[in-house]
Amino acid sequence: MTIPVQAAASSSRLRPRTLKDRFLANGSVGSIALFFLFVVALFSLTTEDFLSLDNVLNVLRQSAPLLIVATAMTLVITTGGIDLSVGSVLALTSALCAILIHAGLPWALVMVLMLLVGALVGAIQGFFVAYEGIPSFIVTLAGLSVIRGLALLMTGGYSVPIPSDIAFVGLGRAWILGMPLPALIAAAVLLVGFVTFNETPFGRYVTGIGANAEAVRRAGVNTRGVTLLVYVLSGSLAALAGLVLAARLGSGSSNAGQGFELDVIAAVVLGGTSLFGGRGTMVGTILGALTVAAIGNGLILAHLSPFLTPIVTGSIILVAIWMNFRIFRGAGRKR
Amino acid sequence: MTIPVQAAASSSRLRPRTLKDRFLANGSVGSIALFFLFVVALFSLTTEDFLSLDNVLNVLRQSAPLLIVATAMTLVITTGGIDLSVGSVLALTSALCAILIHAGLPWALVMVLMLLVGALVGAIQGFFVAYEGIPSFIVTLAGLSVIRGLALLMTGGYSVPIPSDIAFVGLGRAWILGMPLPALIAAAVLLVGFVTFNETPFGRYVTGIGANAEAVRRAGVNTRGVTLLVYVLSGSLAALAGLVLAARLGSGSSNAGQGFELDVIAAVVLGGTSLFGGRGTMVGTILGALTVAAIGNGLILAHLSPFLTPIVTGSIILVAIWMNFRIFRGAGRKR
Amino acid sequence: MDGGVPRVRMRGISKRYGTIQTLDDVSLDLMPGEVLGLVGDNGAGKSTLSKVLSGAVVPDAGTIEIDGRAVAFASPAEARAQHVEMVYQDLSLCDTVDVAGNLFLGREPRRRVLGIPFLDKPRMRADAAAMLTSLGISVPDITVQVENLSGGQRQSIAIGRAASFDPKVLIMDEPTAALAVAEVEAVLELIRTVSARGVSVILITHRLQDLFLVCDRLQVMYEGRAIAQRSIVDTDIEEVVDLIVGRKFTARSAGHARPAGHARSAETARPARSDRPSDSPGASPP
Amino acid sequence: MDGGVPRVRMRGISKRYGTIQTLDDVSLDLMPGEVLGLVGDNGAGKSTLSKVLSGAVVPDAGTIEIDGRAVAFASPAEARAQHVEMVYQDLSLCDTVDVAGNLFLGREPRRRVLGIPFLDKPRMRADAAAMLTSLGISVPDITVQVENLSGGQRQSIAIGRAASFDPKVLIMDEPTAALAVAEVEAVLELIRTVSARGVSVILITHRLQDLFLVCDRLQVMYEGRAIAQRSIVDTDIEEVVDLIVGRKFTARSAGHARPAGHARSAETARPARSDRPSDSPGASPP
Amino acid sequence: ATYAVVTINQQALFFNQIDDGAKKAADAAGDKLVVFNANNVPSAQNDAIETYITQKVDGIVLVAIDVNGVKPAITAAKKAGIPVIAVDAQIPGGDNVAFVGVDNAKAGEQIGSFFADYVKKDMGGKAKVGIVGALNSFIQNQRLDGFKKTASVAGVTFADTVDGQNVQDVALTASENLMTANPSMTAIYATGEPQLIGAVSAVDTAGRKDKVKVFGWDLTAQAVKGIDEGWVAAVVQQDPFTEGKIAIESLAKLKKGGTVDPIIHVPVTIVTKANVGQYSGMFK
Ligand SMILES: Nc1ncnc2c1ncn2[C@@H]1O[C@H](COP(=O)(O)OP(=O)(O)OP(=O)(O)O)[C@@H](O)[C@H]1O
Ligand SMILES: Nc1ncnc2c1ncn2[C@@H]1O[C@H](COP(=O)(O)OP(=O)(O)OP(=O)(O)O)[C@@H](O)[C@H]1O
Ligand SMILES: [Mg+2]
Ligand SMILES: [Mg+2]
Repeated sequence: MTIPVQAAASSSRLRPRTLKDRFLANGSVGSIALFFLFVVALFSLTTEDFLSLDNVLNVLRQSAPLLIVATAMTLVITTGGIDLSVGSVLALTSALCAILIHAGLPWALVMVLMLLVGALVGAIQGFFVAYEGIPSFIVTLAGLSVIRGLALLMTGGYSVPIPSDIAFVGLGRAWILGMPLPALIAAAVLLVGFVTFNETPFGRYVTGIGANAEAVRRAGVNTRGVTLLVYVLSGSLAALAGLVLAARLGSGSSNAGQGFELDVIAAVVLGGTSLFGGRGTMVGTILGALTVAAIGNGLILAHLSPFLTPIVTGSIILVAIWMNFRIFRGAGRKR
Repeated sequence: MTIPVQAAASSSRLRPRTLKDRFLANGSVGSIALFFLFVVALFSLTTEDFLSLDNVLNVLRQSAPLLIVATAMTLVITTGGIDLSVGSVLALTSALCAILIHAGLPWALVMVLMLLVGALVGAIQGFFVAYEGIPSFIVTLAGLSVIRGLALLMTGGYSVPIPSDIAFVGLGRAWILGMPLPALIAAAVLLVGFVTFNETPFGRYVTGIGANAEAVRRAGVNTRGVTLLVYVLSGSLAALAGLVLAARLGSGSSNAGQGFELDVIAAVVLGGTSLFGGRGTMVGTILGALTVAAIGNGLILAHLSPFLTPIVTGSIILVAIWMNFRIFRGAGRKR
Repeated sequence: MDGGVPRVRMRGISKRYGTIQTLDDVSLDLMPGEVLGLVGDNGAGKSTLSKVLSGAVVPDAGTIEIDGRAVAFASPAEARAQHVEMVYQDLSLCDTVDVAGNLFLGREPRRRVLGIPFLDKPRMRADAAAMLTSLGISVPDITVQVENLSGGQRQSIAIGRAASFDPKVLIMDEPTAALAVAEVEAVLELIRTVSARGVSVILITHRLQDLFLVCDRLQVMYEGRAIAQRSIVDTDIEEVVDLIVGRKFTARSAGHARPAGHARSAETARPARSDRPSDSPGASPP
Repeated sequence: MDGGVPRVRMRGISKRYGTIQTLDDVSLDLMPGEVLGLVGDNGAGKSTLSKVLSGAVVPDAGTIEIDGRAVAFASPAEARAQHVEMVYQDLSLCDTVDVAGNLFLGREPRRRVLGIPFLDKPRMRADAAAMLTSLGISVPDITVQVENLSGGQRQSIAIGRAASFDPKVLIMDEPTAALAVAEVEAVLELIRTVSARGVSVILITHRLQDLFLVCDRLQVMYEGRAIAQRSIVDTDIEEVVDLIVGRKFTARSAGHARPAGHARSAETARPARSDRPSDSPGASPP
Repeated sequence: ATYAVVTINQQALFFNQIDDGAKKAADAAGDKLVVFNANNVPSAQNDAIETYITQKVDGIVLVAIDVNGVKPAITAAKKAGIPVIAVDAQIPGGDNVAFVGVDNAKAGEQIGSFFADYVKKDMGGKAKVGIVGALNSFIQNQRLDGFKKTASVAGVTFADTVDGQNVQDVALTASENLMTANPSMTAIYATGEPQLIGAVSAVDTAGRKDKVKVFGWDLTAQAVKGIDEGWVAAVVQQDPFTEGKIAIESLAKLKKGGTVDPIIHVPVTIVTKANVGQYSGMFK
C-alpha cells in the first residue's frame, strides 16, 4: 500500500512494561499458577511423601487421561462450545478395545480402530454443531447418553479383562527413561496442542470463533470446518485416553470415566479458559488439571477422613480461586 | 420532551405479521413444542397406558422436582451463569429435613428452616459469583462438592427414614382435587416464575444481564444484587425440591439427586434457553422438562430393554431437535 | 462561564490501564445550560473521561463536584441518581431485549399489584413509540429485538434513552456517528432544546461542523491530557483541527473547504444559536 | 459509465427479514476504478445491500455479475476469493484477539515447517505496524486485544484489514464514523489512491461532504429501494439531502451552510479529484 | 500398623458398615485405619491404591468397582509387599491374598429359590416379577442373574428390568414407571439398597401394597417397616460389618506372619417377617 504516511503519534504516555504488568496481563494463568504452587506447598508441608519422586510420577501417570482430554476440551470451550460426551467416548473405546483384543484382533489394529471410532463420533457430533447449528450442549448431552449406552450394551454391564501379557498394556504401564509412558503421551499431546493453539492459523480461528464467529466467517474462513475439526480432535483424544486407561487398568468397562466430563471441564475452566468462548489458555489447562490431580492425591496422603474429602476439596478450590481473584481484580477475565 | 416531531417514515415495506411469522419468531419454543407433541404422539401410538390419566398424573408428580428447579435454573442460565450445585442442595435439604424431623422438630418449622438453608447456600454462592466475579461454573462446582459432602457427613451415609404418619409426607404424596400435590406445587412455582421472568423489572434485568451485563450496570441497575438474588432463588427452589422428594421417598439421603443438575440443565437448554445468556424462555423450560420426563416414562411403558434406553433416549432427542432446527433454520437462536 | 457554581467540576482526573496512562490530570468544567464540545484524536481519552463522569469508570485519582458538592461515583447508578445521563459510544444496548425494553432499561414504568412491581408494558410501548417519533426515528417494529436493527436505529435508541429521563447533565459520546442527515438534525435540535432548559451537555464528536452549530465552548484532548479550551466564538474549524492533530493540518473533509470561506462559516453558524440562552449560568434546570 | 464491462452488476436483489422487506428489487452498477457513494436514511438497506455483495448475506432473489461473469456468493469466503473486500459497519472484529491477529484474520502470513502451516508472527507484527502507520493510526500497543481499544482505533483496524489485501472491489460501510479528523483524511486519501489503481469502491457514509471529495457517482436508497442515481458533477449536497429524507429538508449540519455557498461547495470539491482517472472503465486492476 | 480401606462410595449403608467393622477391628488391635471413597469412579480406586503403595501402608482392603480394572494395582501392591484383601466383590484371577464376602451369584440364587417357594406357597403359584437393577454394577448383575436362574419356575413370568442407576430417586421414578407399564405385576426384585428404597417408596405411594410383593437386597428402615406390614416379603441382608472386621483381622494375621484362607465367605440372611425382629433395632 502506498498511501500518505503520517507519523504515528508519539507514545509519551506509555510506560515500560514491567514484570508485574506481564503477570497481570496473563491474569488467569498467573492466578492458577499461584494456586497450584499453594497446593503443592500445602501438601509438601502436611504430608511426607507428596514430593517424593515416586508420588510425583504416580500423579503424572494418573492424570494422563485428564491431561489428554483437557487439551482438546480447551479448544472446544474456546470456540464457545462444550463436549459432555468425552467420558462416554472414553468408556466406549476402553470397552470396545477390551472386547476386540479379547476377540483376538492384533492390538495395534485395535488402537487405530479405536482412534477412528473416536474421530467418527466426534465428527458426527461436530456435524450437528457446526453444520446444523444445534447447541453443542444438547448434541453432546445426547451423545453422552447414546455412547455410554452403546458401551453398556456391548459389555452387558460386565467388565472385560485385557490379558496383561500383551504389549498393549505397556501403553498404560510402561516406563521409558524413568518416566511413565502415559505421562509422556500426555506431554506430547499437550505440546502439540499448545503449538497448534498458539502458533497455527487453526488455533487462531478457534479463538476467533469463540470471540465472534460471524467476524471469522466474514473474514473468509471456513468456520464450520474448523468447528467440526475441533470436535473430531476431542473425540479422538477421548479415545486415546480410553486406550491409555484400559491399558493401565487391564480391563475395559462401560463404567469407566463416569463424571469424567465434569473433571475435564473443571480443569479447563480452573485454568482460566472462559466458558463463553474466545479466551483459552493451554498452560492454564495443564496447571488446572495438575491442581485437581494434586488435591486428590494430597488429601489421600494426608489421611483425611473420606467424609471430609469433598468438603475440603471444594473449599480449597473456592477459597484459593477467590484469593487469587482478589489479587488480580481488575485484570484478567471479565466474567 | 418537546422537540420537533418529524413524521416517522411510512412503513410501505412492512407486511402484516402472519401466524407463521409469530411461530418463527418464537423459534425455540415452537421447536420444543413440536418435539413434545411428537414424543407424546409417538408414545401414545406405541404404548397403551401413556395417555391414561393415571400415567399422566404420575409423570407430572415425578417431574415436579425437575420442574421446580428448572424454573430457577432458567433464570440462572439466562443471566449467563450456571448452577451445578442444585443436586447437592437437594440432597442436603432432603437429608437434613429427615434428620430434624427424626429428631422431633415440628415439620412446618423444618420446612421453613430448609428453605432458609437453601437460600443461604444460594446467597453464599451468589456472593462469589456476583460480588467477587468468579465464574459461576467454578463456584457451583466447588459448591456441588462441599454441599454433598456436608450431607454425607451429617447422615454418615445412612438413609434417614421419615415417619409416614406425619402430615409432612403429604407434600410428596397428597392429592388435592384429583391432582398430586407435588404437581400443584410445581405449577405454582412455574406460574410465579413465568410472571416474574416476563412481567417484572427483575426478570427484564435477568435477561439484560445475560445479554450485556455492562449495559445494564450502566443503566443504573444493581446488577450484582440481581445476580445474587437469582442464585438465592435457585438455592431455595432446590431446597423446596429436596423437601418434596424427601416427602415422596419417605426418607432423606445424601445419595438423592446425583446427576440431577445435568437433567435440569438439559431440560432448560432443550427448552431453548441459551447457555450464553440473554435468551431464556419459561414456557420452553416447562416443555423441555416434560419432554425429558415423558421420554423416560414412555420408554419403560414401551417395554424397551434397559440396555437400549440410553441409546434411544439420546437418539430421539438429537434427531427430533435436528428436524426442528431444519424447519426453523434462519429463525430462532443463533448459537 | 465565570461566576456561578459550575454544574460539573472535574479536577485532576487520572486513569491508567496497564502500561497506558489513558487520562493524565484532566480537568473539566461545565456550567448549567452550557454545551461543551469535547474533541480530540482517536484514543485521546474522551470516552474514558466521560465515563468517569457517568460513573462507568472509577478514576485512579481526581475529584468531581456536581453543583458545588463533592461526589464520588462508584457506579453508574450513583451518577444516574445525580441526573447524569450518558449516550455511550458502544451504545450499551442489550441485544436480546426489545426496543422498548432498552429505552426504559433501569427506569421501567411500573404498576404495583399487591405491592409487587410489574412492568407496565402497554405504557412502555406507547411511551417508546412517542420517544422515537420525537427523535425522528422510524423503527420497523417496536417489539423487535435491537440486535436486528440497523446501526443508525440502534444509535437512536441509545440517544432516546439518555435524553428522556430528565437529565441535569447529558453526555453524548459520538451520538451522531451512525445517523443519517435528518436524524443528525434532530439530535442537534434536541441538544439545543435541552440546553435551553438548563441541561448541561457534553458533546463528543468528530463531525467538527456540528460543534459550531450547538456548542458554547470546546475542550481539546490530546494523548490523555486536556490541552486547550476555546469559547466557540473565538475559534474556527481550522484551529480546532490543528489542535486535535497537534500540528498544522489541512482537512478538506472537516466540513468546510479551505482556505476560502472559513471566516464566514463561523459567522453563519453562530446566528443559529441566537434563539438559545447564551452561557447562562442562571438558567434554571427543568 | 456506459461502455465497458462493469466490475459489479447487481440486478433485482431482494431480501426479507420476517415482516420487513429490507431490500426490494435493488440494482447496482460499479465500474472499474469508480467510487460509488451509497447513501440513504437509517434503515434504508445500505448495509444489507453491501453485505449481499460481500457474501455475508444471501439474498432471496437477484443476480450478481463480477466482470461480466455471473457469481452467487454463498459465503464471504467466496466473495473474498473474487477480491471483494468489505469494512463492516459493526467492524466484525474478534475482541479477544490482538491487533495483528485481527488485521490478518483469514489471511495470516504462514511459514511452513514440515508442511504444517505455522503463523509467521514476527512478520505479522511488522506488517501490522506498517499497515497501521500507513493509515495514520496510532495504537498504543500492537499486542493489545482489540476489546481494549478506543472506538476509532477499532475502526481503523477494520479498514486496514479490508484495504490491505489487494481488493478489486472495496466496500466501506461508514468507515469514518468513529474517526478523528486526520484519520478521516487518511481514509479519503486511501480511497483516492486505490481507485486510481483501478479498484472499485463503494462508500457508504452519512458524512455527505466526504462524498463530494472522493465519489464519482451517488446512488440513493430509500426504504429498501434504489430510488436515484446522480453523477457527482450533476448534483449538490442539498439535492442529496432531499433525496435521502424523501422531501425538501434543510440540514445545516450537512457540511455546508445553506442557502448561501452551496454552488461553490460543489465547485471546490471537484478540483480535488482532478488528479485521479475519471470514470475510466479501462483502468487496469492492480 | 496402618491399613487402608478403598471403598466404592459412602452413600450406601452397606459400604459404611464395612468401614465400621474395619475400624472396630483396627481400634481393637491399636492399628490406624484410613478410608478412601472412590465415588463410583473405577480409575480413582487404582489411583488410591497406587498412592497407598507409595505411602507404604501395611495392607489394603478393597471393595472393587471394576473387578478387572483393579488387577494391575493389586499386582503392584503385591510386588511392593502389601497384601490386598478384596471385600464384597471377588477379583477374577487377581493377586489379592484373600476374598471376604458374600457369594453374590449364590446369594442371588438363594433369594431366587426363596422367591420360587414363596410364589408357590403364598401367591397361588403365579407371579409376574419386575426388576429394579443397577446395570453398571457388576455384583448387582450377578445378583440378578442368580435370581433369574432359580426363580424361573413354572408360573413365574418376568416383566421388564429397569435401571435404578444406584441412585434412589432415579430408582423411585423407574419403579413407578415399571408398575405403570406392567399393571398386572405382582412382585418386584431390587438388587441393591438404593433400588430397594426406590421400589419400596414406589409401591407405598402408589397404594399397591396389597398387590405387589417386594423382594430385594439390603435392609433399611422402610424395608423393615414393610416387612412388619407384610408387603415386603424378603430382603437379603449381608453382614458388611463382619466382612470389614474379618478383612482387617486377616491383614493383622498376615502381618504377624500367619496365613489366611483365600476365600472367606460371610453368609447372608434372608430377612422375613419371621426374623425381622433382630434387625429392627439397627434402624431406629
Ligand atoms: N479497558 C481498557 N483497557 C485498556 N486500555 C484501554 C481501556 N479503555 C481505554 N483504553 C485505552 O485508552 C485510550 C483512550 O481510549 P478512549 O476510548 O477514551 O479514547 P477516545 O478519545 O474516546 O477515542 P475515540 O475517538 O477513538 O473514541 C486508548 O488508547 C485505549 O486503548
Ligand atoms: N438480521 C436482521 N433481522 C431482521 N431485520 C433486519 C436484519 N438486518 C437488517 N434488518 C432490518 O432491515 C432494515 C435495513 O437495515 P440496514 O442495516 O441495511 O440499514 P442501513 O441502510 O445500513 O441503515 P444505517 O444507516 O442505520 O446503517 C432495518 O430496518 C433493519 O431493522
Ligand atoms: Mg471514544
Ligand atoms: Mg448500515
